[in-house]
Amino acid sequence: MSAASPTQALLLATILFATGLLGVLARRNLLLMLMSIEIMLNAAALAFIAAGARWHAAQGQVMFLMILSLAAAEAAVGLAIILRLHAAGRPTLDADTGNRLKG
Amino acid sequence: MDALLLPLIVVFPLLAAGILFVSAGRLSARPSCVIGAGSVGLSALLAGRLATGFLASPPPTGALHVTLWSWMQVEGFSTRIAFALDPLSLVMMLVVTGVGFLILLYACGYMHDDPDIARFFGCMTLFVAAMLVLVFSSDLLSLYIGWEGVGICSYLLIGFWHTDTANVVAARKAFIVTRIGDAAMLCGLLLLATQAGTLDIAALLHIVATSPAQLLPTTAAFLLLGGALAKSAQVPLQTWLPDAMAGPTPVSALIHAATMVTAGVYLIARLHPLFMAVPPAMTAVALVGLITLLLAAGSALVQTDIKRILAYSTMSQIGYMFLALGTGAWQAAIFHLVTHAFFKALLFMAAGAVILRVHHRQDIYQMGGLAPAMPDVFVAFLAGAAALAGLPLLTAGFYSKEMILQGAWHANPLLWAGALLGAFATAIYIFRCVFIVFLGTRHTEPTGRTGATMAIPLACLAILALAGGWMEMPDTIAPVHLLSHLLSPLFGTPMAEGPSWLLWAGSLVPLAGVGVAWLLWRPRTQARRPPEDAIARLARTGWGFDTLYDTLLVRPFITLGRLNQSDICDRLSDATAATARAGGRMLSHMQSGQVRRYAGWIAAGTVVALCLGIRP
Amino acid sequence: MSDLPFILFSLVAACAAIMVITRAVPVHALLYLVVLLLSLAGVFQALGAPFAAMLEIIIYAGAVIVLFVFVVMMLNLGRTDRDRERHWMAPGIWIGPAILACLLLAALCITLRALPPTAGPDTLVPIGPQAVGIMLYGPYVLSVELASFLLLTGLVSAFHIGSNIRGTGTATEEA
Amino acid sequence: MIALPALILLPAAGGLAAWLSDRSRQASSLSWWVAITTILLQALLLLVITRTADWGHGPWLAHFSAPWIPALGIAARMDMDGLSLVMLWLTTLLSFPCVILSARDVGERPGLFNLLLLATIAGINGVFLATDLFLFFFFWELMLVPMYVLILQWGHEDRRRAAIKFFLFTQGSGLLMLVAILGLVILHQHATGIVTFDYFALADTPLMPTAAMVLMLGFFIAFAVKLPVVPLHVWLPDTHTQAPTAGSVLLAGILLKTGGYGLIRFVVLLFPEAATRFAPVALALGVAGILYGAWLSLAQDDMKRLIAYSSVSHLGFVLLGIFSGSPMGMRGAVVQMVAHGLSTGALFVIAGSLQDRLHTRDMRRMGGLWQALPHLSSVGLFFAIASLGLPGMGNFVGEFLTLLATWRVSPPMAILGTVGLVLSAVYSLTMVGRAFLGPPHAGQGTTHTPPPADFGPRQMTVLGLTMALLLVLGTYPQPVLDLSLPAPAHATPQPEGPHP
Repeated sequence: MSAASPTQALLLATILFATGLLGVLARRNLLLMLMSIEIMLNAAALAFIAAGARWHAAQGQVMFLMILSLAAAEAAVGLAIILRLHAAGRPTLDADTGNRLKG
Repeated sequence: MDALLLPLIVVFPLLAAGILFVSAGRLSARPSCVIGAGSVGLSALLAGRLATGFLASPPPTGALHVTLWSWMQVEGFSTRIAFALDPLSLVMMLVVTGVGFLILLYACGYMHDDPDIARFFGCMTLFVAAMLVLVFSSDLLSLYIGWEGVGICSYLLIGFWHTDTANVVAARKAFIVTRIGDAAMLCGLLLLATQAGTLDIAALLHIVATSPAQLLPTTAAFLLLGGALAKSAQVPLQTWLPDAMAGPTPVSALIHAATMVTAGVYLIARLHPLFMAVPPAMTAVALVGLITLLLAAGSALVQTDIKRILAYSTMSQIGYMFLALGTGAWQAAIFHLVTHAFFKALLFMAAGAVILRVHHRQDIYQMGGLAPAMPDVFVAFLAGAAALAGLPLLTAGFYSKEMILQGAWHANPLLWAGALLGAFATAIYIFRCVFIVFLGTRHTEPTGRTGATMAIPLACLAILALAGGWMEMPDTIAPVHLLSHLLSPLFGTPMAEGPSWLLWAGSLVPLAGVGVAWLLWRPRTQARRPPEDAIARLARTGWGFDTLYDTLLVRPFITLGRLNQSDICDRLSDATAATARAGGRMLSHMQSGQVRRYAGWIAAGTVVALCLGIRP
Repeated sequence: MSDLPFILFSLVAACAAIMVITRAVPVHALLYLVVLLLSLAGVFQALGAPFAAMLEIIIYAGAVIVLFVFVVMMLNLGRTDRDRERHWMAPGIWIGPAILACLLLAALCITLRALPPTAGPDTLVPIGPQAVGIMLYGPYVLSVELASFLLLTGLVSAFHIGSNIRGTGTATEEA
Repeated sequence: MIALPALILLPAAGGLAAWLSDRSRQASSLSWWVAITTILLQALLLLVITRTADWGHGPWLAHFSAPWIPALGIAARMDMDGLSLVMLWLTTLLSFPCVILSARDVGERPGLFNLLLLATIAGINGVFLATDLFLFFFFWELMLVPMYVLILQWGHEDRRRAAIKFFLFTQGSGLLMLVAILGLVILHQHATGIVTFDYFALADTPLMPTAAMVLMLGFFIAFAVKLPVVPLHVWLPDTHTQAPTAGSVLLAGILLKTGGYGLIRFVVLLFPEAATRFAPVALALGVAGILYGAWLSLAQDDMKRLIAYSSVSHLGFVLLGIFSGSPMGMRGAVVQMVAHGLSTGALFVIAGSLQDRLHTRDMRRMGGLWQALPHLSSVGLFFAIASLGLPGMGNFVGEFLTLLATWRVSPPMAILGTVGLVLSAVYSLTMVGRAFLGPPHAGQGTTHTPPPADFGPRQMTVLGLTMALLLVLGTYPQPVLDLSLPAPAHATPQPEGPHP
């Protein structure tokens, strides 16, 4: 049987998602956390694509597009916030100090 | 007419009490005296009128019944406020009103300078009213009103001089100890009411006569005995009486010598068929009486406070009455009750007169040689002491004690021997008191004089203490049986008399006792104080009952209560609140604002949700 | 269709993902992220989604990563940052997250295993841009609009947050 | 009879009037006069009700019914039987000391105080009358909220805590009762298809034994908190201690009695079988309450706390009587409630007056007050003696009848109950001894420049009348005994009797 089965793609998506989660939880650098989130989003996107392939449906890729736009918006806003924090005197980008809402 | 008089006897003192309480100290000494003593005097007159009428033409049923009103009437139980006058209550009525009046008259002189005299007479008249209710009631529950009523009056009067903490504590102790007995008695009443559906004495006694098993008589008798023991200061609930001497002396004379403490005797005599149906209870009564009379006589031998001597002597004499009750010599018990009321009230009042004139000192070793200074009081006290010791022929105490000894001899010679030993001790301790107080060297100079209001009652009672016994004599001396005859409808004919040497023994032993007392404490040999030894100390403190109860019951109870002062249940509810608060704080710690931690929680939640989701 | 490219791309993607989250220097991580995205594009291609693969390369590996690169450049990171990052990545820190991630992985794997066996066709038929386009502008036109709104809000908020960055924090609060 | 709702509306309206009259700020005592007038009018109204009641036509004496929410089967239905009448009289009588003695001395915002006091009284009247469960619940809550505010606003030093505790306990238990009410209504609907909150209809609901037990427990716990029964009593000492005097009197005198009333009306009569099965537990709880309350009362230094724990002890007798399963016990419980209301209410008046005069409730700092305050002290002594159950006072009648009824069921329980009587003597006399008798406390008399004022004619009159009532209740309790047996739930009253 074909190795490129949707099931295996889902397995890859799972692994990627768990890795991304690991990154989000373990890294204190906001930039790295953002990247880890990108990984997780990609994992989700992969799951959609795989599902689309499994059912021969175009909806999977439609959802991929949605995720893509979401990731783009999220990256834009997140990076803007990072810049802002950096400019406001938090050069370390430590996520654990994020609870100090004041700059 | 008589049916109206009977409640009136109670109403007069009650009314007086009401007036005195409501006036609340606005009355001065003289009107208080007039209202207080006058009301009881009026009652005494009415009682005399009633008694002559009763004796002249006894009611056909043997008792005069007056039902006042229905007190409680519910399903399966009803009780009435009802009075009955039969020979027993007649005797008691005469004692209470007669002796009561004399003591109140005496109190007019004794308490003359006290600012709270209105309160004093209010409590005293209330006491007389309650005692009369106790005596008259033909229903055990209305008797219980009087029973507790005299208790609370005793509380109020022992603590009359309430600025001294010791008096307050003594009053409280007296009430609580008797209350323990009252609780037992209430249990007995509950039992009887459950079994019989009524507490009417006549109805109860009828059931006892027909089908005693219905009443569970053993349990009932012992429970009622508990009440009687506490009220009459018998072992093991006797500890309150010596402390009760904290009250003014007229109070001691009226309540703690003549009337209230004999209520237990009255109760048992009143319910004697019930007790006769239960031989173990009779034995218990006799034994309690014997033990008490010996223990109390022993304590009285070593006391130094004149009122405490008399208090222990009261316990001892009531022990005699219990012994008589326990041996079935009912007439003897009542006879001794009457004569004891005479001579003990006399002794207390004479002692009060002495105390008043030696600046409220009560230690007999601080008195001494008072006979020349107050010959009248000395004579009165001597009369009382002779009657108490039971000096033969001349005194009332002799005849009544003789009757008790006869009864004890019939029941068990051992009881008789014990009682005789008690009589010997009685003569010793009271004449020790007489010799130390009135003879020998004088230690305190008496002042003032004994007024007429105090002297007249003393004289009356002295006559009664000597001559009061002539209403009942042994056949050997003279066949006079006025009291037995009067009481015979209730108690039946008294037992036949024993051999005449009993009489000789009973006459000689007190004389021997007086002789011993003379040898030990005659003026020449009087020591300043007797040497102390362990037994004397133990006897003086009432044989350690107080200490025992204190360590076994009072202290643990108080300590545990103190430990739990803030209520363990409350602490538990507070703990619940604290747990909730701590939980909230813990959860609020989760809201740390740290993004990674949130993400962690989200992930953990996802894991949990997935685990739950994949479970089939 | 051969399954070799799929396996290769998958392995590369997994390794690249692990490299991304373990780098101390953000730029290195970014480079690995590019690798990850490109290999994912390959995976998409292998799964028969050429359109998605192209978008992945153009938008993700292109636009988004460029955004990241710009930010990293503006942050002006240096040796101290790298050292601090190393310090933050002490082994002990990884334990808890690793356990959690493993738990999630296990749970997801079990879920996958619990799925009913695939009943579909064995062969993958590529779905071209045309089909996607028809779908997008057919039944999913509303979500396209939503996505555009999302991008617009992202744009506006990024602009707002990023504007006036020269001034201090208080200045923006007033704005 | 339209007078029944008037009995509830009158205090409410009077309270509003008192509040409004205070707002003008013309005369500070105006609102007090309004409140007194209201109370007097209430007493008159109750007298009229008593006179015109439907005597001799069955156990129910008066009725009132008006539709309220017909869709849910809720009606403003009130019925009065002898038990309600007794409790209403108790409420009316005790409002006099509350208003005349305590409300007079309220410093700030007397109008609001009177409003809340009268609102509570209105709620209590409603509780004693309502025979629609929804309406009952409504009044049940109505009497709590004003009381909560009273404690919170005019209480003593630790009032916030006490008020919140009071509210949590009573509200939580009220919620339990609401659940039980709804459960009963739903079961009734399942059985008959009719949605109704009517007491008499619900009393006929056929219930499984388990369901009946669960529902009964719901009601029982709600009322047990109020009564209070021992493990649930913890709100009471704090609340009584911290409440203003009028609040304490109202709480101890009447509010607790709603618990006893509820136990009779909504536990024993609504679920007779379940209550019979539950009786041994309830009796044990009652005895535990008697002994535990007395024991803790003995250990207290705070006078109000002592009285509060003595309430716990006394109300144990009420529980004992209610669950003894005989009419005698029920009657005894009612007499005990009335007598306890009068005696403990008066004791709280006295404790409150002492606090006003000495600024302390701690008995370690009192002593020898008799010399300075002879009237107050003698009144205190009287009520302490009444509370220890002296025969001839109302308390004894109640205690004796409940114990007699208990003895028939279980002699050991009754014996333990009499032990409680001994303990009651201990704590009552200890209180008297520590506060009123003995040598004067070192800190008093000498340092206080003006000696504290003794009770004047106003207080003596009111308390004297209370004493007289207690004595009458103790020596001639038959009227109360005759009235106090509750009408059975199955004897549905006529909608409107021949005598309106």
